[in-house]
Amino acid sequence: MLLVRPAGTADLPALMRLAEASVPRLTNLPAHRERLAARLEQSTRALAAPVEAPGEECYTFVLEDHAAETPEVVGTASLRACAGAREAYYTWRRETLIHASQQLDVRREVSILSLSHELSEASLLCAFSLDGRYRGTPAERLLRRSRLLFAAQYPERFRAVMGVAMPGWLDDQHRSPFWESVGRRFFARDFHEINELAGIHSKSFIAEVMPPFPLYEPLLSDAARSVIGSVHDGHQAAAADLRDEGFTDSRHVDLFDGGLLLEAPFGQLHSVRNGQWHPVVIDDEVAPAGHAPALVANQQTGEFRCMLVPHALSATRQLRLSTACAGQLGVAAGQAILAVALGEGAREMPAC
Amino acid sequence: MLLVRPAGTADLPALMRLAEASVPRLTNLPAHRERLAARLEQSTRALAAPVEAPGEECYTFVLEDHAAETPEVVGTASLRACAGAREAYYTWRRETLIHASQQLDVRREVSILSLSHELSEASLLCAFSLDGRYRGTPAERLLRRSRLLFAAQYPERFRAVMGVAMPGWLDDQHRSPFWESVGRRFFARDFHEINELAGIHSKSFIAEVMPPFPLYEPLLSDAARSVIGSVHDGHQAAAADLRDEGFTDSRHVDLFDGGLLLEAPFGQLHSVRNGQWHPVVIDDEVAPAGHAPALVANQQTGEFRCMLVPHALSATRQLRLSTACAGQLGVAAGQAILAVALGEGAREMPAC
Amino acid sequence: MLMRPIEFDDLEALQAIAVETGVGFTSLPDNRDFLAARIDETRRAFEMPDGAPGLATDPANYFFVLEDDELSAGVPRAERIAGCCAIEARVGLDVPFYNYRVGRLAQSSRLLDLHRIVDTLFLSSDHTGDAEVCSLYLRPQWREKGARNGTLLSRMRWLFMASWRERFPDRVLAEMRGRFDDQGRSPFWESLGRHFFPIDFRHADRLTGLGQKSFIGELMPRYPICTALLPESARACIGQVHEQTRPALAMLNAQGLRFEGYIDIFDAGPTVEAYLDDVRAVRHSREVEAVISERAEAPGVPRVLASTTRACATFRACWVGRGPDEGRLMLHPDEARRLGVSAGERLRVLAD
Amino acid sequence: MLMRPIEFDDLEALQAIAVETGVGFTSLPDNRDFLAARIDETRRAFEMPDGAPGLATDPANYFFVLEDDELSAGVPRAERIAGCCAIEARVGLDVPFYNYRVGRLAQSSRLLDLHRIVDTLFLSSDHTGDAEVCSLYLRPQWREKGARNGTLLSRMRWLFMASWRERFPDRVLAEMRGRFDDQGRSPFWESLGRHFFPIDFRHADRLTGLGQKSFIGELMPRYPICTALLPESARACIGQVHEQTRPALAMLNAQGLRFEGYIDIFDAGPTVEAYLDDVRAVRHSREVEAVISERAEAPGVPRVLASTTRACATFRACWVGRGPDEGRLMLHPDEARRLGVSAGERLRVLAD
Repeated sequence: MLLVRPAGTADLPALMRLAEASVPRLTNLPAHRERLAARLEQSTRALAAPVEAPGEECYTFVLEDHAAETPEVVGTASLRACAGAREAYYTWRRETLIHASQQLDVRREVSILSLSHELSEASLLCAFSLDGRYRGTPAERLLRRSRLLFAAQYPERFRAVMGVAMPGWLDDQHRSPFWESVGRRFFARDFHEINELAGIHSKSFIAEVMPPFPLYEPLLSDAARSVIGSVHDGHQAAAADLRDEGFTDSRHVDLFDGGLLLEAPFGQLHSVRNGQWHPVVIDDEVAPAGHAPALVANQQTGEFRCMLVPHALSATRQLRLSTACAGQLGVAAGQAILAVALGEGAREMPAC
Repeated sequence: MLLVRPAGTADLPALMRLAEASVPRLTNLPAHRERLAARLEQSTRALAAPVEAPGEECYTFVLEDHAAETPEVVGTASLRACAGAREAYYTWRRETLIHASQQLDVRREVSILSLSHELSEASLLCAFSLDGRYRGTPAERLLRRSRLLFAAQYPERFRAVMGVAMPGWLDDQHRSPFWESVGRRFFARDFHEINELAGIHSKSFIAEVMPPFPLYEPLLSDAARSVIGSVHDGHQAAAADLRDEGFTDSRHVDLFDGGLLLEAPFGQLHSVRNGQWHPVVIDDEVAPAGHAPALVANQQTGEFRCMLVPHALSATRQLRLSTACAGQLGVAAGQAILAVALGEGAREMPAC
Repeated sequence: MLMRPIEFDDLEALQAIAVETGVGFTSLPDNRDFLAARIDETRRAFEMPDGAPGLATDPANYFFVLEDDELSAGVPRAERIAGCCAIEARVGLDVPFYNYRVGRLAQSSRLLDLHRIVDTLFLSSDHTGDAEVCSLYLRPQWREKGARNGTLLSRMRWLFMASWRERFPDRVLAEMRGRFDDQGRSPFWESLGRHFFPIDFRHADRLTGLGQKSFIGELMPRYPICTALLPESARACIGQVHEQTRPALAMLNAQGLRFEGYIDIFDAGPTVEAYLDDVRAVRHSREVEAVISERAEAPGVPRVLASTTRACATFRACWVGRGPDEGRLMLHPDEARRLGVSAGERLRVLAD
Repeated sequence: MLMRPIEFDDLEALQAIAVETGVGFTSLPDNRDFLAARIDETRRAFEMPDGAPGLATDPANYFFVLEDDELSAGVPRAERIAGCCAIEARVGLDVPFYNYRVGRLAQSSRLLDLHRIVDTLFLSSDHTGDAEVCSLYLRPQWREKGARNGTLLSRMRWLFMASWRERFPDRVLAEMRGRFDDQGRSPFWESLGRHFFPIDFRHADRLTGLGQKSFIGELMPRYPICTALLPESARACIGQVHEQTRPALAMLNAQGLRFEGYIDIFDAGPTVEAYLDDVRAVRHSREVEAVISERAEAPGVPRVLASTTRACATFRACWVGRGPDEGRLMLHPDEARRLGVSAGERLRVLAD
């Protein structure tokens, strides 16, 4: 049985393990004990606080597998209320300029990358890491989307636009051609070093070091140009899944590796649009086979729980949950639960 | 009876009259005989050509009132396939920068206006002018949307995004505070003069004269700042109608007067999404009273016609048209016609 | 009156000057620790042996005081110090040195029949590594006209630099206080800096004086600013000096320092600059041999500037009452004592 | 050898030079009409009376030729012209004068322990209104070393400017050809200009020579460009001269003209510049009285440059074999004839 719940300080060792296992290493999930401890504390505080508008909160969740005797944390994912709450969230924004000459009677399109703070205004899905054994299984979709079910219940805690930065393409030696051609010239550091610094410390050094002028794409190396807006091979499936969820490719790419940023108006996300409230009815006879899977989440902030269950509705549109599931979700018969039926591509159904 | 049809060279006097009557004068509808004649010719040519991808075409339509013995042209509107087909289409794009200081422990949001060519990629609704007697009547919606019914039938002729520039706020003396604070400093011309030059000639002078750097809004006069993204009083109703149609406020404002630009993904426009094909059935018994109004358009490029008729469907979803209407539309019983039912705010129904 | 390097025992006097000059004199904040550190730093610079490695590349500050050595022996040391001045050997190596550079860009449009130059302020660190003459202050009781103490303070620095040429780079600059209005406000700051810095002018100025400048890089507008967009009151400050700074400017201009388009980012006061070898006092001063004779009238009018050349750390300069003759300068024994020279030593002198 | 203003009858010779210099010499295109217009323009400049209005503000081109007046009378005029040179009194008034300025911006980050200067190319017209020395060419058959014809061509311009000082502005510059590779390509152009201009280097250069420069404003990258993003081969060209241009650069450096960070936008060759009054030949040349005497050996070695001061339109300059003595310069009657001076006339002379 798989379960998503808010992370607590006790999850620190598991988070360290997951951070170290990420491929590629994630800027926003540094394998740095104090930093992760602070994040866990921040998340717990945010869940307990009566938040009325998105601010510096960052909510961290973990995925627990209850198959073994003691539940095991096998994944984590975070949701930042506001990408640029304190400091600007920098991206490159791709723009096309038209250079036309009457004298020569020509018209040329010139692509540029402009430093942008625009996504500072968005909420951010980030720090997703899943134990290798669970990749490609329904666990991945559960962990990824559980955050959206949380957000769907507390729109006042989030922004009108939600973004996700996909790790960009790296070569066999884990080098980023985009970094080699752009970032290295200004930051004088290796890609991984800067990624770590940005993850552990403030990113204010970006403003200190990057000139504010746009880059002309034609002046970049071919290798760098070819990976602008790319997605790391290990994250292609994730990108596809997010597009399914309603995310679209934005004009923005990551400042360091040129990776694609996906974005979506909050209200247009599948999980937000199609979530339905159902009263719970306990029914241990539900067979997964007969039903499409659904994500379900309870209504409690601090004790938030999200699971994947058969989308078994009674004739009066009550959600039929097994005793075990209801127990894990902390809901009793008659209480309301938020459910989102998963569409295509969600064939596999875990036992619950 | 009101009818929209493609404009021809014979409509030149009417166009001159409408151009002169626009309040405020429109950049894209200069009261300049040669320029308008060229536009009519360009439109006719575009309609006759087998266009496969949007280019330099600009389609011009007129609204005819057939109430009098000889039909009278009482309005015009155009649709540009590509805003920046030859030269860049310049706008100011509003952006927010975050200036944060660790030293002083502050975070400030700073608004800037960046010169942008982004809307060069969009199709553009433009040059809308309607005889004063018809303003606020259903004729206005007919003329405005007829272009969308045309576009809905020929998506290959248009871009994926459609934009409209709303004239910006002017004071009692028809002066633009935005122009006084920004444009005049660079162009050394009156607002109306530059508007006319831009309408009649190429706009390449913009690249020649405007420095490429963003403007910091805090450095502009209060009067100028207050009208960034504004809509001229005489065009508020139009803006509301366009929002009804699916347009949303963009981040872009007009280069000269700071007026708002509306934009919409082509496929999300009401007229594009909700258009339905119906076979025509001739029925002179249709009473307007019993039916919501609908825009209907025939399937012919060069002989394109669009009218407002009662949305009277038969049990088999045939559209019931009077002999007169069918005649004007150039359709016979059994032929298909595109119809879009108008929603709220379209109470008034002209006789047909 | 005697010019010499500052010593540790001058700390009292230095602090008295800091109190006296107040906030307007940013390089001398009233902060005992800061001032003590400053003396420590400058002593190290003076005591670096000629030919030491780093002499031609490292930052170094040479701080001088003007001592009234004609006061009776009973006057405390702190009350004998009449003024001070300094040379920063290389600016911008420790903390960034920012200026605005007023750049010009031709804007030319045949259609508009417009051909003009747009002035634009570019944030710049072009002077990084240049020398700066600074921190000049003469206490009011020593300002009587005939004594020429102000000229002594200003001009002796050129002799010092000429004698220890290898310690200085090719270019030298001086920053001049900008124009203020009757209420003591800087119109330039009111129109520009105020919008970006959440502190007042004096505070900003004080932090800069203390070398705490990171807020500038963090909060400064990073895009160039067209002066055409600034109000006339601010434009009128660009490159203009404070009323009281005119004599200092005239003195530097007479030496060949010129305004080359660089201004202070806060008050728009001009930077004047020159190649050190082109400075008149450097070009025209020359070395002569000291001859000591009772026959010289003592002390004589302040006519010719004489300075020692033997050791940097024991540098002395003062006025003498007569010019050199055929490679020799006659000194009265009192003058020789003041300069600490014995017969036959080389002096560098500059006649008016 | 005699320097004098060009005349209409020199058109044949000028065109021969244009053919000989080929495409590398952009200010002299092989175009008879253009050259005739150029002579016409320069004659008007020479013939403007001293004190005429506009003399100190209008553009004007002073074009000189070097005539071999020792050839036998039978040699056609076109074959007597050994070279040419020119002074543009004020650049950029008719058509924009563009350069890149290499600006420096400090980038400093405590966190990254990074403190460096980023060089950036800014499009600039800072030299608008300055004088330019240009169009210097010496035909191969007159290049024998001892004759010093190249020096005469280069240096006589300073004497001309010193004598008609009111016709010239404060600053003067010279543009130097940039570095090319063994295949005659400019690495700077290959890395930068090529991406923006749909023409080759020679074509761009030729258009510039003809004054048809609007394509530059239309197609140039308008945003500043960080040199760190350019390949090493392009960076290595910045401010560097063509192998063959070194002697010319050395000659200008010796006069005090310096590279101040401005480079050519196509080939990155340096602009060298100075304040006219600081130029050595201007500072050190002086007026003397002509004394004509058969006793002077004729023609003597080219030792001292002498030029006339009476009328601009009849200006002459040549080498004479001896220096002035106490305000007088002795001329052999042949030399006096060459200069067209009679005894007692004022000459401006410059000894080496």
